[in-house]
Amino acid sequence: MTFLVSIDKFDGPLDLMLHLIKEKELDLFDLNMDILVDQYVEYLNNMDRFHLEIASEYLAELAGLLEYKSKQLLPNSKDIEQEDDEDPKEKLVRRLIEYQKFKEISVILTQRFIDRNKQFAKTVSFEFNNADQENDLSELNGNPYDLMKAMNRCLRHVALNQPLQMRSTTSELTVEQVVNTIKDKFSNIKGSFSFIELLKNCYDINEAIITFLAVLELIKIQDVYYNIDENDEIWLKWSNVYE
Amino acid sequence: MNKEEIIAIIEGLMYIVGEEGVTKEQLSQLLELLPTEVQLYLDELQTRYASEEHGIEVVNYAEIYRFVTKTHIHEYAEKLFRMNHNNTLSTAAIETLAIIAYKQPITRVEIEEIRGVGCDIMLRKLQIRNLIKELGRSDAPGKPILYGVTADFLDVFKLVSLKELPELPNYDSLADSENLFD
Amino acid sequence: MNKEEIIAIIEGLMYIVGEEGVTKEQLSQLLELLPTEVQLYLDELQTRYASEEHGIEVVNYAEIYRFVTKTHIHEYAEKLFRMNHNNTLSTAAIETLAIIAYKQPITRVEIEEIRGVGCDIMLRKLQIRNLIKELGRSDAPGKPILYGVTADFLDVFKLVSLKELPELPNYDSLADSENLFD
Repeated sequence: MTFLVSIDKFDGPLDLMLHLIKEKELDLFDLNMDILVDQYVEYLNNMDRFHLEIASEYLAELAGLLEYKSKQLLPNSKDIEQEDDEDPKEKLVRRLIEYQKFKEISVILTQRFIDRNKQFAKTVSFEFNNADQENDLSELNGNPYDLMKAMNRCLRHVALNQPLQMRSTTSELTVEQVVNTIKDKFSNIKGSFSFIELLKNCYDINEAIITFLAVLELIKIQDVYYNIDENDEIWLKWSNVYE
Repeated sequence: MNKEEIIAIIEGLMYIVGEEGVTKEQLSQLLELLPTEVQLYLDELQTRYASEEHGIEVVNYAEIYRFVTKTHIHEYAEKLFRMNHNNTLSTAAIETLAIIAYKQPITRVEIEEIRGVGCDIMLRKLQIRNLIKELGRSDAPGKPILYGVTADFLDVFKLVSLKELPELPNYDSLADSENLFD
Repeated sequence: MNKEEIIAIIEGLMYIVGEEGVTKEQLSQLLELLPTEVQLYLDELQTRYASEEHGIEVVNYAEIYRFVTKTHIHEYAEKLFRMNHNNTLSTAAIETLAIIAYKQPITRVEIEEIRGVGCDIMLRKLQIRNLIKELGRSDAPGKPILYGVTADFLDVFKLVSLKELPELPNYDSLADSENLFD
């Protein structure tokens, strides 16, 4: 049994027919209408059985397909057909091909749309934008998209002015890196400096812990001396290796 | 003014206007230069920012020149704004837009014939998003509205003009039909 | 990431934040780099843009890094502004209206929180123009007035109802804290 694609996955009866043609490996240019009509009817029946709502467009096409099939069954069907400008089968094939073209183009456009959404631009600069504060509002007119853009501007502003609450990423920092940073930043201090001073460059507890480990390392290799005062504050001083 | 001075001015102006962008004609009027000259400077600026050490580039979708960030920056930008870009268009919307773009000016009934479904609500939505606009009325009975795409349409799909639309596949000959469903 | 890649990302981010600017700490968190490293890249970027062929430069007033246009660009910016003047709607007005439309009922203080500037006079102007109206009073302390948009507003923006407003990108942090999109 083949997997049944739900009807709401299709963008209309033509989309469904293209799916059925592909699934049954029918030749679109030499379309076997009997199979297509049967498959279409069977599909809609299945959807009906699952109590899925079938939009009127699908039923409208169904009526056309059934009419075509019934005419084929009539002995004098050829005479009737000749009254039409275009053979219904040819007309359907033409429509399916036309629709398929736009479906393909849509795939390309979708990719372009996704790419475009990754390109951001700044909003118009403030001084440039607000020079017209005094405009009178009597001739306001705009489209809803202007509102969306304006709202987006405001939301960006709010987002930027909230503190970043990032997940901790500092665990990737190594003790060695922090040792080097401390050496870079503090090596020119001749006198004592406090551990608190080092913590000012830390953004979360993990970074503080790594900084503490780095200090322990520096003490271990005797690059710094330490001293703890009566307020439990840790004071550090470079040994003369950097003098 | 020499070349570098002019390019610097264009760069500064393009920064100020940001997403609004600026047209070649505006710059030409402003700098009192021929559009062809402005074009050269714009091309030069575009080339400079195309190189890898830059995180922004010059694009001219819908003939509007502006700076945008390069695509690989977007993950950082989204983190910074704590925004996930859920700016989406449904397949149905993109199909409808494609039909309008290739066939404009086109009426609602003509679009519906191609898609096989009603598109009344869809057209209204696309109009609100400023992706399509009314281009007047057809002479057909009932004088139906004719639709076309907007500059925002070009922008959203990274197109300088409609001429840049990819060519429609051609299945009119059997030879092409074999890879129809590839 | 190598040096040029990081500088490119910083350039891109500094571009999109525009005049809001960005701090060394924000960049350090986003890029997962030490502030001291970020400092080096910022210095490099500052040096590059200082050169004459650029119309913008990197400044860091109050520890906030941002691009600004060089002073000699201002006269051109003003000219460009005057050229665009006639067709632009006051940004302050449209931003205030957008906030009210997307978030109504909303108080003055809430609007000011989002825009970051006072809007007392603007609200009065919009009310006189009949684009917004009072919808009653909030239960918050001081019972502030709640604002909403009017039928005239819908008319001006060619909307049948507020349900038709285009969807916004999703800023998750805001949705959490403020129910901005209710």
